[in-house]
Amino acid sequence: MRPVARIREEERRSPLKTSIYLDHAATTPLRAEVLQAMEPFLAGNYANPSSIYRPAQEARAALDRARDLTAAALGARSQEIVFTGGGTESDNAAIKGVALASRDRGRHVVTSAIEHHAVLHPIEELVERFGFESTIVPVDRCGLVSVEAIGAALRDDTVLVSVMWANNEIGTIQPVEAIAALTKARGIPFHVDAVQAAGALPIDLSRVPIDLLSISAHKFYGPKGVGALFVRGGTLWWPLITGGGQERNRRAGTENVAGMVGMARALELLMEERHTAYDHVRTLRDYLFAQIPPRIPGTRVNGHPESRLPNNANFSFEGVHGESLLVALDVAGIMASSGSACTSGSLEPSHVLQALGVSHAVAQGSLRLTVGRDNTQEQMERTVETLAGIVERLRGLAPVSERA
Amino acid sequence: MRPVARIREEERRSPLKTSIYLDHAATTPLRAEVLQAMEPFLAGNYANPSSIYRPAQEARAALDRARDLTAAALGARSQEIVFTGGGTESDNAAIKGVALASRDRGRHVVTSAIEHHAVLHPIEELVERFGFESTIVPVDRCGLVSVEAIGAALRDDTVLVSVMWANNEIGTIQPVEAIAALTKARGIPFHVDAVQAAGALPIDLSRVPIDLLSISAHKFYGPKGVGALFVRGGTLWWPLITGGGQERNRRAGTENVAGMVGMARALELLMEERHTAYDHVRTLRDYLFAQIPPRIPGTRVNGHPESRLPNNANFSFEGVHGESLLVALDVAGIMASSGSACTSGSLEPSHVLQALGVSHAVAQGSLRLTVGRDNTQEQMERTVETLAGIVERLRGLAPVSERA
Amino acid sequence: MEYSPTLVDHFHHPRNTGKLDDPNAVAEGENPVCGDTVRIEMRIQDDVITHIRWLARGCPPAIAVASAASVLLEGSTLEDARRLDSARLAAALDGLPARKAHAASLVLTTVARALDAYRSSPRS
Amino acid sequence: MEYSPTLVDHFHHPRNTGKLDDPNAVAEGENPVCGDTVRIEMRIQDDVITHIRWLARGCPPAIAVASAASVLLEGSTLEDARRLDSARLAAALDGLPARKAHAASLVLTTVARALDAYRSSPRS
Ligand SMILES: Cc1ncc(COP(=O)(O)O)c(C=O)c1O
Ligand SMILES: Cc1ncc(COP(=O)(O)O)c(C=O)c1O
Repeated sequence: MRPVARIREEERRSPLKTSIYLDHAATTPLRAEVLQAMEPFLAGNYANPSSIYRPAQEARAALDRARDLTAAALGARSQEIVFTGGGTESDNAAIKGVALASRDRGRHVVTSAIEHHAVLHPIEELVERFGFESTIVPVDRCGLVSVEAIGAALRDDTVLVSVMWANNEIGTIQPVEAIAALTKARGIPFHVDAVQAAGALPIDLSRVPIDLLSISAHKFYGPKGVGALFVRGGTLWWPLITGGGQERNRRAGTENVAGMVGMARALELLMEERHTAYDHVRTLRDYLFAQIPPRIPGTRVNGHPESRLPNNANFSFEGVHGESLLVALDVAGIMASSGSACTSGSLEPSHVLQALGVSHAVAQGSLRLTVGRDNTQEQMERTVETLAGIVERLRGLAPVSERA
Repeated sequence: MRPVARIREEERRSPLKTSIYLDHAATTPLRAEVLQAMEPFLAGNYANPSSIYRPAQEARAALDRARDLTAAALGARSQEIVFTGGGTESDNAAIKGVALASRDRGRHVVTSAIEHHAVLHPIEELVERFGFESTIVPVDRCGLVSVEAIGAALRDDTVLVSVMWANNEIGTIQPVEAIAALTKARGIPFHVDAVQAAGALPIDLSRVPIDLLSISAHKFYGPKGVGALFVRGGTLWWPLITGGGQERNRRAGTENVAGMVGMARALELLMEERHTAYDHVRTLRDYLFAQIPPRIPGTRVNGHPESRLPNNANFSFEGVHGESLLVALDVAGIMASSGSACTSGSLEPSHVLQALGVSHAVAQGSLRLTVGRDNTQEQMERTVETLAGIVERLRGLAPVSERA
Repeated sequence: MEYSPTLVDHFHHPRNTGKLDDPNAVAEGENPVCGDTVRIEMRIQDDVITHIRWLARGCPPAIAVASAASVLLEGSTLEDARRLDSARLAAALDGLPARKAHAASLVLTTVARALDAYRSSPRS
Repeated sequence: MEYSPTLVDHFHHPRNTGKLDDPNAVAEGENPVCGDTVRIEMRIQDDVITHIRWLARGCPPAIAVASAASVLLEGSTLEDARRLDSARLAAALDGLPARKAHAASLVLTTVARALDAYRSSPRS
């Protein structure tokens, strides 16, 4: 009995080390190589890169290099990269920045029903506070937005289209290339929230005429509180945060040098490993898809069968409440997330699952498992077994009239 | 000759360690204790605090504790603290947030001529883009804004007053308590940029009716890219960055847990040491004030003789260009800053020195020395000697008609 | 964890689950907003709840509240049972987040409806 | 450092500073915007600049440019001196930031004015 007790105790003390982390869409661990790249600017060179003396110029050079790396990873030019305080800031800056700067030309924006709140809420602000109108284009049952529907939503006074590259809950990949061709032909600025896509898909802005694109470092093994906004040269756009001349007057504030260097290092590693990095997570994710539905009756797969992020799986289990699944998994040492916003105070299931036309009950039973580079096949096997046991137990608790 | 060569080599390799850093108003080193507090959330617990499982709840608890500490250090309540991505973001959020939320009640804002650009530029945006008017109240030759002048600037449609607690270039401390009494009596929201004051002066918001207050962690030995905005309960205000429900819907985006924990630890250390912390820097700074003017003829002290930050000294040396001083000091291993914005691309001296009514030539010769906790008396002595030599050499180079 | 260890324990090892052979007070309730469902079965004798069993579907607090309520109600008089309120349930769970108050309401309403059903047709 | 080591070296150890005893080409120039001032004194003999001295007040590039220019001009013919331009000065300093181009302009204008002054009143 001793060894088990010791394992349990370790698990209690450091659950992230011994447990199974399957919530990489929420955030990812900071890679050791990234922390190592950051350390010289945490513990060593603290100079403000705007100063004149040598350490400051070294910090400035590190920032320049970080910008070059970030640009290279996205197929962009260095001067098109604006460092920000995260994906949400990038989305806010893009949306409010383009829309407000163009409001004399038109006050209509187009987006999809399954965008992240970091896109939907700024658009609501435009509507409620600045006299804009918005068209929220619906998605099909797999979460796909249709290029035709976007095209049909465009008006002469449309000043911005914002569609995410890939969805954070169900992983559906949108046809952003086709939408970009459309918006380019119409001369309408196109913003893409690539917060989930960066790190899971190759992005090459030299090939796709996207005008603005948001990324967030902590989604690809970089630090939290650091992101970037790509703004294609020539885009009419107002900065969100003004003050000092940092980021060439496009995002004021003393630079988080360590954070930016960390994000760039994470992107560099991604580039180096890109030919194999996605295979590992795809294999593990595909195992979940192959095992869970036959093993657990009443399972529904949410999202698109093919056009989806390689690391994303999303299920609903009939008659099982999502939060109960999560708490039971947590007790068993498995960290996952629900598509339901129930946990954050609202009783409503997430707007994403609602937009798919999934019933309330099904949406509430949803479970998102997002795989990462440190996960193993053995962990997947343990996850399937544990999950099957939990679903069975919870279903056994349900009143008879409710049982599946 | 060997030892000297070795010192030189070390100095070349790690100038921040062996040189004299006198630019603490630009940024401060991250304290070892602060980095230590951050490490568990850099290398260890990476969970997103919005998630449900145990490590996430631990991260959430760390954030809550950081918020309590930050509130305690400012004499505020925890729910009045909004964590941000730095001082500039705090200033932008405060100014645009209050003004735009009140624009149906009035479109007039009041500020001082020597605010940081993080305040002045958002106000310019309000004027140029949102139909506001601004009154920029001048300062006297010492950089003091008069309470009467602020009072005289207030109108029935004034919706915001923003005055900094202490200036970043000349260190002048403004009468914010008296201004707060005035704005409170008139029912006008009052924002204070305390980015330089926090860390150098005690701040107690339970005693002063300030409505919004900005701080930035890297100015008090915390990390870069992290700040806070105090928003007093009941203040009409719109968030700058919306999306997820983080910071109780007042600042969306996955939290920079390590950064916030670091800022709170820095404030906690400040509170612990506050009875002695300011004495050390004041003693060193007073030595500079006592030695430099008699030692170097043609020296002018910029700023206020008494009402100034304990760590700030600002001089102009007749007939000497500020940037030449800085480069020569850098070669000698002394890191300082100029009041002139010349170094950042403009030929104009800083708006702060111009607002004091200082002549162009005098403003261009200005030198800011800001002392910190790691500086020593020996360093001050070395600084005075080195500076005297440099000024003499540069003056010797000037055409005769120019010499002081 | 935002839920107390006691709440998680009730969720993980719920007490008194299942059905009774001969209940004389039964009710089923549902929260139409979040879909939580609970069924309570009791055997009441001489004004005392001698046996209680329940089944529930819902979030962890819904299950934990039903479990804690069953422990508090078993052996209690009808008068005491009527006095059970959210505060006592929350205390028995070492705390219940405010946003989950609806879980306690659902169980309490269903208990009350079961007691009403007993009163209106007492089969001792 | 945004300035090259060569530029910093010219700033830190400027060449040919001071005044001449018997200059025959002298000019002083000032940039009214930034206040930089430079004084150039040359001794010209047989269309060759045999001696040159300068004094300057201004930012590091202003001083470094004057120093580099004096090195390039000493010993050069008037024709070559007239051909000196910002590109060659920048090259001699291993680079001059664009925003500091005015430093080179001031020195070049002042040199040209000194040469003009010599032409109009040549005291060989
Ligand atoms: C008075 C003042 N306000 C605002 C700021 C902006 O702070 P940050 O650069 O951390 O965004 C600074 C420093 O840069 C400052 O000195
Ligand atoms: C699709 C998407 N957009 C935007 C964001 C916001 O990024 P952050 O939380 O880093 O600000 C997220 C993640 O939270 C996301 O998944």
